[in-house]
Amino acid sequence: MFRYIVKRLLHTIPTLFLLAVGLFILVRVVPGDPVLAMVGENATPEQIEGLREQLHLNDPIYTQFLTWLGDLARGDFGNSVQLRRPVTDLIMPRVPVTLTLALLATLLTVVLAIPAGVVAAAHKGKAADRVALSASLVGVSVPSFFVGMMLMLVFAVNLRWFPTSGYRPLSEGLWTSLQGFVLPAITLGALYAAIVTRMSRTSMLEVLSQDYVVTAQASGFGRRRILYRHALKNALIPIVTVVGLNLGSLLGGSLVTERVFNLPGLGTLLLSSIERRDYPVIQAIVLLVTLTYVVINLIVDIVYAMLDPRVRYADK
Amino acid sequence: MRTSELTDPTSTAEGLPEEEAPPRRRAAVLRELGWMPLAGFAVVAFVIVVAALAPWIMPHDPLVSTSTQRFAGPSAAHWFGTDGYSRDVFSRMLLGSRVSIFVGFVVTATVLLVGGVLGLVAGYAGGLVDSIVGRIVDVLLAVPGILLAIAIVAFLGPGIQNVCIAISIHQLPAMVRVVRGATLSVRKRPFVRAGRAVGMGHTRLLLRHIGPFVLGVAMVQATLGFADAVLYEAALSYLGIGVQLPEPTWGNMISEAQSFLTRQPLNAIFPGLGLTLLLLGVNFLGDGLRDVFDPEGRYRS
Amino acid sequence: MTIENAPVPAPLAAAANGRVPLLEVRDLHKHYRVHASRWGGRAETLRAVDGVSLTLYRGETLGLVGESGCGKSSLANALLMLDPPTSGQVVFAGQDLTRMNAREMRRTRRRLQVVFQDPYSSLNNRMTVGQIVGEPLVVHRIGATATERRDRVAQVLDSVGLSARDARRYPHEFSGGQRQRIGIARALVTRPEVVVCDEPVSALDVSVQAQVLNLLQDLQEEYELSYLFISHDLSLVAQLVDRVAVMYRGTIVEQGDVRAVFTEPAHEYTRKLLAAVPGRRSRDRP
Amino acid sequence: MNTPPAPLVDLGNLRVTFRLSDRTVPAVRGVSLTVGEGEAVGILGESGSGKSVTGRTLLGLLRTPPARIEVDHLRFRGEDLSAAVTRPGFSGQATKRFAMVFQNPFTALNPVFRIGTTLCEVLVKRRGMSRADARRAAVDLLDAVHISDAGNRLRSYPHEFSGGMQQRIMIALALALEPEVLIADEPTTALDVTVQARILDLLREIQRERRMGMIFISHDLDVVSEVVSRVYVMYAGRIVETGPVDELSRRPRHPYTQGLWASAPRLDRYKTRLPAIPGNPPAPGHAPPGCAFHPRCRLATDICAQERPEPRPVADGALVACHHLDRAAQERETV
Repeated sequence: MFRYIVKRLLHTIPTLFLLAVGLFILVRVVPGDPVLAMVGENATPEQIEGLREQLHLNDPIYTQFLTWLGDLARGDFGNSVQLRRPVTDLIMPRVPVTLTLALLATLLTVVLAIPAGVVAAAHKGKAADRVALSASLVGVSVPSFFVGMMLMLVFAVNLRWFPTSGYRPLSEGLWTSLQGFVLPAITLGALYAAIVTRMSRTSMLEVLSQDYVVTAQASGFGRRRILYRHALKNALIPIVTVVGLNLGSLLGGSLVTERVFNLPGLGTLLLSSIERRDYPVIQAIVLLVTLTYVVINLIVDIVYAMLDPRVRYADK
Repeated sequence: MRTSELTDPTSTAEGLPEEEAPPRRRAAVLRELGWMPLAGFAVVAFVIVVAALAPWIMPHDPLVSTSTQRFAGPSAAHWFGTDGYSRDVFSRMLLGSRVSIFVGFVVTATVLLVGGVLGLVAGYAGGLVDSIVGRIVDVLLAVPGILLAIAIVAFLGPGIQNVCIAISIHQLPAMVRVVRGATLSVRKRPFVRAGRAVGMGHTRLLLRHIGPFVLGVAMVQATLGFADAVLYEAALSYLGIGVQLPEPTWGNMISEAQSFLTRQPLNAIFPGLGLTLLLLGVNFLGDGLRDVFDPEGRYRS
Repeated sequence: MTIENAPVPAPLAAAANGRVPLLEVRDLHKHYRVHASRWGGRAETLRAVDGVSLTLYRGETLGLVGESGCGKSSLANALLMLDPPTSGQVVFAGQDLTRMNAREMRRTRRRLQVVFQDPYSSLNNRMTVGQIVGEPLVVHRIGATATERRDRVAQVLDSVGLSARDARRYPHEFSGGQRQRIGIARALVTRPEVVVCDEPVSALDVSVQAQVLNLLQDLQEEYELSYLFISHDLSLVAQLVDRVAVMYRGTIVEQGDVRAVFTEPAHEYTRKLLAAVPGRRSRDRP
Repeated sequence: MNTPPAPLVDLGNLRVTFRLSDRTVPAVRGVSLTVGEGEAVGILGESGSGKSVTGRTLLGLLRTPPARIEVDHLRFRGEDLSAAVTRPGFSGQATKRFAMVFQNPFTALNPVFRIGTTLCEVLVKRRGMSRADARRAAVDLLDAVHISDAGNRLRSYPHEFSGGMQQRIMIALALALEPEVLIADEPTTALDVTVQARILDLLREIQRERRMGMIFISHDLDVVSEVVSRVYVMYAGRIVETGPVDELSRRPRHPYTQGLWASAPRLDRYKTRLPAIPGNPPAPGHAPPGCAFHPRCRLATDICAQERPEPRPVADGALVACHHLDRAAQERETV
């Protein structure tokens, strides 16, 4: 087990390294002079030169890269060009917002989508199955920002059940804070719930066609017991993987949702940084989210390996 | 097509023991698919025709004010009403559909070509080639969901060309994976071994025997990719980093309408419904294709 | 233990006298690296084929029997260069296949063919029977014109008991036994000298098995073939082969004239195999 | 002059039809069989003959629909189950009497449960044992199928066993239900010869010691004759011949059975041609009218194509369904 985890960890290092190289290069191949783009057309030569110094742009390219990597390793993402503050200070207060949103949406997915998929598979071809399938097909077809806007129109603007936008920190009370997250979480969760529903259904159907399900039948167990004890445990193994991986995609998706509801998360910071061409901030957010995603993948892989007792011989 | 093979899973699922299951007929497969893929195809075809004809069938100039009234509701002159600059929403939607369809086709074609070839070569050649392609795919997959597209656009700048590049790069790993997986599994099938034993060269094996089997799976992925491209273009434009105003796309129309959501929600609802309808159509079509080409869902990504 | 230091039974020595070796396998090894578990673990070497030497003489049928996992399929794949061996030689008509480049090997395949076990998945079911059987002709540029190739396909279909009309049909329209005939036709269309039959009838019903076995015997005469016949079924091997080699854990533990080996087995494992054949213990059929 | 006791299982004229999306497929077209107390019978047939469907029907494993089951009667120790067997949910009732061993032990055991869990679940839920009792009983069961170190092996997962061992576990699982009839569907087909021999020994031993009824389904007469005393030969969904295994193997009467025996390769004949039956067994739903075997039969006449032969009693309680029994017997003498 330990050896597996180490091996898996070692495998992610080159991936992360290549990604860092990619990000580093991207900034340098941006059309036009990035410094000019950052400081604006009206900057004085002194300002430009100062920024070049600050970004170590006058050093040889590999020194620049190594310096940058070294800073990253110490958790120093540099300074925001326009806001003249450490990137870390800008990012940190926004992490809880994005994380809360992603976790709430995941919760929604787990609570709704897995049972929906399992029930649909258990009643394949019947009404429940058709409803679940249609709902999930609609779910993957409606753009999430449109869903968010419609939810806002109905429940916030017309019914006034929830605030239209904005973020209230936990210090204002749990419920107040949560209220602001309800619509965004549903918005974000809808798409992933649709995906997980289909996935759970497929996984369950596959398991139900296995021989050991017939064995359970031949042992005289009832339908319920076969479904929820014998089949479900097998079906859950791939489902857990998908849910885990989706948590990562949710981090990406939340960037859009935050914009719809104007939540002060990483997404809104990313978009405003793009508008400002604040490359250090963009780099930092991409790296941070990616790192989180990679760590989640790692955990999912390990959990998967623990859930499945079958030993697989090297088929890779 | 697997449906004719003796071990057809759908028959056994219906309760016939495997060895006594008769082969399923192709006609039966088509009948079971029902109306959904057809309806999907009809919708997609309709939108494509509309997008192609947009400049000639637009009732008004979509870029300038053609009404005296801002935020007007639907009327005979302006079917979908007018927006904050009193422009005709219907005409703007017709013009916007061109962006969706254009991005959809360009991205799908690029990904199918580049990803298909990379996946086929990686899966067939194995070894070092496979490792290199695999590493690239790993790196691209390490960035979650839409963030990759956003990041690329962030550095390349907005505009329809960069949107296409960003979405193509985002979709590439999924296509490579799917095609590579299908190639690997077909390569292991006995008839390919039989081909090698007969003395066939790589080109013949790839083009005559492996390619056709992989193509079905790749087409399914491409259809889903089309939906994905339409969705991502809309999202990027909605976020303001895709296709820029004043050129209308369904995404930036929704974005523009959001500020005045309480005043005229229809300005967001029409393009939103347009997107939903198109995406539903593509997904219906993709589902149907998947049932035909990949009934066991082995190559879903 | 390999054949060189195994005691050579008298009938084998007699059989070898004055006969031409067509395919010789010399000290063949095929090793795979496997990992003990999904958790990584140390890679171990699996010696699937561990020093096998065999000789197939012109015009004979050599049987290779063994249980699953004994390495007989790995041996077949290795000697056909579908999965090249780790070490050793495969000498076919005086040439070492392991030293051939890809081009030479492909050309040689025309003379060294194979019939696979599974008649369902070994045929590409998107191609017509005519295309499947005719493809080796195209690959090896045999036959100047399409008509000439079509005639040759028709002729070989006829000799495996199918008709020229079947060339336009697809594999899924045929039963298992008929599909195996298509597989045999594909193997024979290039007029090979050696055909490796890898469990060719194990997927077929008993009543159909006999037809295919008889067909293989007829074709051996008609086309002057030499067979390497791989099977797990001892009764079947008894019925068909001249000499037999018994494989166990990657090595040949015993080989010789089939009647001699099966009536007076020298090796413990062969005795065990023979004793396990069902019906031997309780049956007294006439 | 007392009447013989009712047989353990008495199945009369079973018909099973599958309704697929585009057609209906008759898989079993009239099967009658009996199993006596402590008797082992075999069902012999090629692929598509309906032998597995027959076994699965008795266990209530067919889904209805798409399957439709009809019987004239099904009696278990005189108890009438005719109506129950045709309805969904029969497996609950069936598994009090029947248990099944399947062809492929590799896939028939749930991979995520330890085998102790699998065995104990049956013992607790179906036999009402306490957990502690179930554990002891599970150890006994593994002992009974000759798996050594049973106590520790209960903690292992299925994949940690070899194929032969997995089949032993499947047999133990079937025995856990204390069945009165064990249905074994090609239980050794997926195994090697040497392993097969040991599993057959085990099945015979268990069947005799426990005086269980057994229905052994196979395509191989040699395998069947190791275990059973009476054989039913099936062709295209019907029974064409039945009789004691010795009689049937020495004196097959139906041309199909004769052909099958003759075409099976044998260890005691070398380098010979086999007298093969021409043609192929029909796929389910494609059986020709009359006697389904007639297109492949060397004795067939016009009547064979038109009229279905009824099973007729011949010597020693054997039944044969053939229009040309006399000629078949004659020709056999001359072969």
